[in-house]
Amino acid sequence: MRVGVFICHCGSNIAGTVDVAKVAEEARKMPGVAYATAYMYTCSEPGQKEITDAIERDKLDRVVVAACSPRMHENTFRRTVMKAGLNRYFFEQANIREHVSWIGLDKELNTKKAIDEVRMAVEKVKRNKPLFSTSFKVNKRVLVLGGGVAGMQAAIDCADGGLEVIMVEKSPSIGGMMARLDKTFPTVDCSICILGPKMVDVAQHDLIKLHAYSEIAEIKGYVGNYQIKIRKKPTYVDWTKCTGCGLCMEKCPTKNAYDHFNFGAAPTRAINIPFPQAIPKKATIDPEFCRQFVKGKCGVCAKVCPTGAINYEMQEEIITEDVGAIITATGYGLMGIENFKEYGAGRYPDVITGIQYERFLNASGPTSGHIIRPSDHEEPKTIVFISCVGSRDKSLGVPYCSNFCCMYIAKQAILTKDHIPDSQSYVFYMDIRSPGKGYDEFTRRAQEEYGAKYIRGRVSRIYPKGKKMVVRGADTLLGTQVEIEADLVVLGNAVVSAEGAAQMAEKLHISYDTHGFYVESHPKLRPVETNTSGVYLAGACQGPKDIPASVGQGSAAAAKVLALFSKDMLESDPAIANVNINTCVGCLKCVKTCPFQAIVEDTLRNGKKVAKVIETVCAGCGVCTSTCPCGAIQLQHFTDNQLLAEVNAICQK
Amino acid sequence: MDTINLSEKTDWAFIEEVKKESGQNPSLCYQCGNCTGGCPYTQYFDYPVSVVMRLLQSGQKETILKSKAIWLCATCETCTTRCPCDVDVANIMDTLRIIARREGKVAEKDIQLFYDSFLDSMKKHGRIFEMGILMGYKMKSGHFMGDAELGPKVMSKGKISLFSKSIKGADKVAQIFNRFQEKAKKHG
Amino acid sequence: MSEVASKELRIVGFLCNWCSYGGADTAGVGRFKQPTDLRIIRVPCSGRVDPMFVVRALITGADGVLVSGCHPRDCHYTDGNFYARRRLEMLKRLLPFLGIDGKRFHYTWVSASEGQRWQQVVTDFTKQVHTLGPMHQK
Amino acid sequence: MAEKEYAYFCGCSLEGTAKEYDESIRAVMKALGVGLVEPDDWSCCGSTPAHTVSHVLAAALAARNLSLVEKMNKDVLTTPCPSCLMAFKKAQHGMTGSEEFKVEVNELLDEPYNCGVESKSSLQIIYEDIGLDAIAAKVTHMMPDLKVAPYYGCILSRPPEIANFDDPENPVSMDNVLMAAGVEVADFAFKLECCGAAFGVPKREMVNQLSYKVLEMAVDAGANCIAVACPLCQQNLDLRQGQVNSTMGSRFNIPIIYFTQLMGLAFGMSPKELGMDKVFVSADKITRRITKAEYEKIKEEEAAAKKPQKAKKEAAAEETNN
Repeated sequence: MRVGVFICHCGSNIAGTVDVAKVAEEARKMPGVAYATAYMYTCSEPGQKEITDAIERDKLDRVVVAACSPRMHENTFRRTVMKAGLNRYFFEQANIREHVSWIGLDKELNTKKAIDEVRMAVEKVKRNKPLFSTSFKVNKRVLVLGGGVAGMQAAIDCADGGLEVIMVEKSPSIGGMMARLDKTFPTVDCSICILGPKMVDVAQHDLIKLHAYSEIAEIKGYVGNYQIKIRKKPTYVDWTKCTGCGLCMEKCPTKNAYDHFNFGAAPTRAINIPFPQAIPKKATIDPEFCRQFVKGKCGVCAKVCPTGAINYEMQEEIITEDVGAIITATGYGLMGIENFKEYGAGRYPDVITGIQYERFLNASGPTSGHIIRPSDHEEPKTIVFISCVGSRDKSLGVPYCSNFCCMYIAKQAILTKDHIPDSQSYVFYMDIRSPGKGYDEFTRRAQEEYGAKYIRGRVSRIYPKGKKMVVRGADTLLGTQVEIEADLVVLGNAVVSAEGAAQMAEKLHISYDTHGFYVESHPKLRPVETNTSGVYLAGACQGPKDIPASVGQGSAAAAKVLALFSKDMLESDPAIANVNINTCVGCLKCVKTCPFQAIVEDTLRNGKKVAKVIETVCAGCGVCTSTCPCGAIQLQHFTDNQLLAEVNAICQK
Repeated sequence: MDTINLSEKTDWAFIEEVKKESGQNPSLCYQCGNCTGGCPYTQYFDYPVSVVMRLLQSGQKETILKSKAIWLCATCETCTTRCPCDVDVANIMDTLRIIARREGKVAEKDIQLFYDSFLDSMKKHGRIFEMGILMGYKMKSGHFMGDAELGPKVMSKGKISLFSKSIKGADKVAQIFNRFQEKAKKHG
Repeated sequence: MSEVASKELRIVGFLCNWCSYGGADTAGVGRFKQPTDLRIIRVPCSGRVDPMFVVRALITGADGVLVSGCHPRDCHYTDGNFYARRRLEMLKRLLPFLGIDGKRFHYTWVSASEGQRWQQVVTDFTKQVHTLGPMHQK
Repeated sequence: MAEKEYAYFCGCSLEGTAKEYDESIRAVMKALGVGLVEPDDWSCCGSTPAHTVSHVLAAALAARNLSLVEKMNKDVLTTPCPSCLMAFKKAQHGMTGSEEFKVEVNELLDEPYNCGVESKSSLQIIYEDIGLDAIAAKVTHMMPDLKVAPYYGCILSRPPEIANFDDPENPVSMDNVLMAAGVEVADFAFKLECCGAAFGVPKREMVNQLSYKVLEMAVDAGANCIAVACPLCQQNLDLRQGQVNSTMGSRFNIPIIYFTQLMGLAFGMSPKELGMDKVFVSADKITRRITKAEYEKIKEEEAAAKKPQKAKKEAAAEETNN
């Protein structure tokens, strides 16, 4: 066996704190190593040529690269060795950057550790077997989770590319947060005017099938072949009959139902269509408030509905869709303001959230576009906006910036002046974060042209005094305490992950961070991919994001799916479990433990019962291998032999 | 205002001293001003709390220790409660008072005198003897007439005793003070 | 060998590829400094870790073994880490019967984004193993 | 025999200027079946002044008392005074949080303190251990003229990590206790705003200005009485109310009453027993009492008078809807 070892300097990233020459020198002494060298950038073209040349020149049959994390470049080097004619599994990568040079301060200890890492990789690669992929057919349909602007963009791009799209939206209408906005920054475009056409595209596209008011019940399968169970929640209205005339809503006697679309800015009816441009424009009954459900009698909507669409007996329905890829665009949530007792939020009606204010500004909102103070419905003249309400607040577990509050507050200050010319807006801020194109100019305009007074400091307390709300905070530039007697206070409350984000991630087998935002494959270079192949991200489910960024990601995710589906067949990962029928005793413990039901019972021609792996279903976790009492089932590339060789390389040196 | 030469006038040792004695990290403060906004005493301070924090971050020892602000803080804990960075600001103010006292740089002499009378009474009697404190303070501060109108009011309700009364273990309490002073001397 | 180097102990880590190995990478990218005693073996899932690997390591030369996987319910393979938890908990209880201090073995969960947590886990466990001292005469 | 028994630390103020707080707490606790046992020969908690000298000294002065409680085999100490409470809680927090600190503190003490005592305010004991139902059951009298602003002071529930009681921004325990005692409570925004604390002697004007804000807000809230739980707050708002008026040109005449005094009045106790004569701004005019039965009868009559009006209104509303 002739192993070649290539140590990467990675510029000074590795060579700065690891003596790479010493590592190469020690590698040369390891049994089976025929060649070892150190190179500046092994992943560069000349660096890779160094490998292919050495394979040819020194007749190498195994390769170890000691460099960055295999999560970074394993595929690069596997392709390199393939080019030189080796099986791509005759390669191992030792991680001496993320796990060594970047975390250890002592060069001597780092070097010693790097040598160990190389020894482990050498011992493992010597036991590697050639593995070969098989091909399987791809189901070229894509599931889009969430009908906000990111999901809609992804769906339209996929469908325009000829793919069949299944869109699942949990609320009664698509449109997401953007449909609630009055205007968008920095252009002050009417939000629904630019979103509406996209919503219609989604509704009318031949290739897009929309399941509104639906949730994901179960996801099974793997890239190319997913089986999705969708739970269609009961709307208590037969949507095939509902024409969206709105008569039911007009006549509904329950006027205090919580309005989810308006974030409770004003109450709505128990049967309602969320907004005029809703798609689908169909009514839904909220059983939490509907008298028919709460008191057992009413039936007004059933009486007035001209098409007889009301059905109080409706049950949820589970339907199944098969797809080959999933785009997750489940959006974000907003932090509840009841955390802010010092602001009296939730107790004082004239302390509201940014999105509630947006609904007041909106012509199709609960006040038809008139700004009012909720307590007495009078027009406010002094309005205070507070940014970073919960954001950048470690004490509340939200250390991050919510990304777009600075911008929407500037927009709302501008719109306030348009609505009420004799009004005065104040904005409390810590830093103005406006790095987008035309953004900083926009926040300047709010101050220079619209006269919004920006106060650098946080608000500490809000309390009522007569009809006013006294806002007490600091102006740190003046270096003192300031007070404003406001008519209305608008809180820019923090962006948090969507409700149920963690549970959804668990269904999708993708990772999420401590705040519930989904984790991309690489923060810079793989921003819309996840570590689960076939599952992609778009929009604010990955982190707070404004509209252009969300739309960009929607298109990016669609491009990824189109690229994936450009082939009819996909190659399977050959690192799956394999049964040795000679040693298998047929206890079938593996069948019970396999998380994917990928192992079944099989009877050999001689009548012996053994376990059998279904290759396309096995995901390669290796739970079976550590379950098997006789070592008969082995996960390829991570066999007992290979892993113990690594253990020995550390413990028995 | 003077230019502060930060290369020369940053007292790094002082920052470390406060860090150690308070257990708080001043670098966590991002100067949002919430403490200043909520502080009931801002209008009486020469430097608002957030400025004290900033002075601390920049190691401006003299300015801080000579400030009135640290003595006018009543430890109402509003700043600590609301700090988004989880800094125990009141504890830092407390620590700054301790250091100012230790270095003999107290800017608010009356407040120190009042506290001293309080501690004297405690050391002498084991408990607080309100009349004693008041008289002690008046003698030391020279503010004889302050609150003079309240005296008769309080007397009439039988609320304040003219005569001191010590607890049995008053010497034990004095011992605590003595041991503390000995230890402080030993460690310089 | 320098004095510092001779003080280093042998700690073997089994890390699942999707969460903890990624978490260790994240810690590296963030330059979160850690003790250098740990040597990491990458496995697809913590459910792949056979308790025998741990025992073998401890008997043949390791002073401590650390296993880290995805947080419960966040497993890339649905519930591989539940199998891991069951087995490793059992192992922890059995180690004393083999004459091995249970504190030499630790299993935990670190996600790919938790670089700082990984730093803490490594630092704490290394400290713990160092208080126990070397297990083998070298 | 008392159903529950606590170690009780009244603190120096309650022996002097806040006698009525002590008297009313003892009376109310007795009525509620709670026994209070004072540690023998307790000493001053150290309060704010000790904290300007050293954290260790301050903790030691507090811990001397906690160690006395330990010797009594009690694990909960209750004190009515928030300042004493904070001194004990900070000592406990520091000593349990750091072994080094604990050693330093114990070096100053004759009898080491082993951190086995939890300190709770008397309000917390009444709210959590005794409970609202037990309070309501004891009520015999109502005070129909009374509307109270509950004033907690700065440190009963703050900082939350140390106080570990009620809400640090909008506490409700005293509100609920008073309501259980049948007292009408105003929605008061300055429950926690500082009254000027211990600066009354050296910084009189500052305290008067701060107290003014509290008094003003209480009057704005429609209250005719402020309920307090702190001897220092009481002193600043009551004894110094005349000073406030002369400094600020105001004409406040609002009684400042300990919440336990109000409880006692609702329990039918005599004003004398509760030390009602010891406050400076008299509460006699607003604490007119009638029996519960009388009160309920009046309410019934009022409701009966309103009914026809209400029915008419509803009918009118129904019509406009259709």
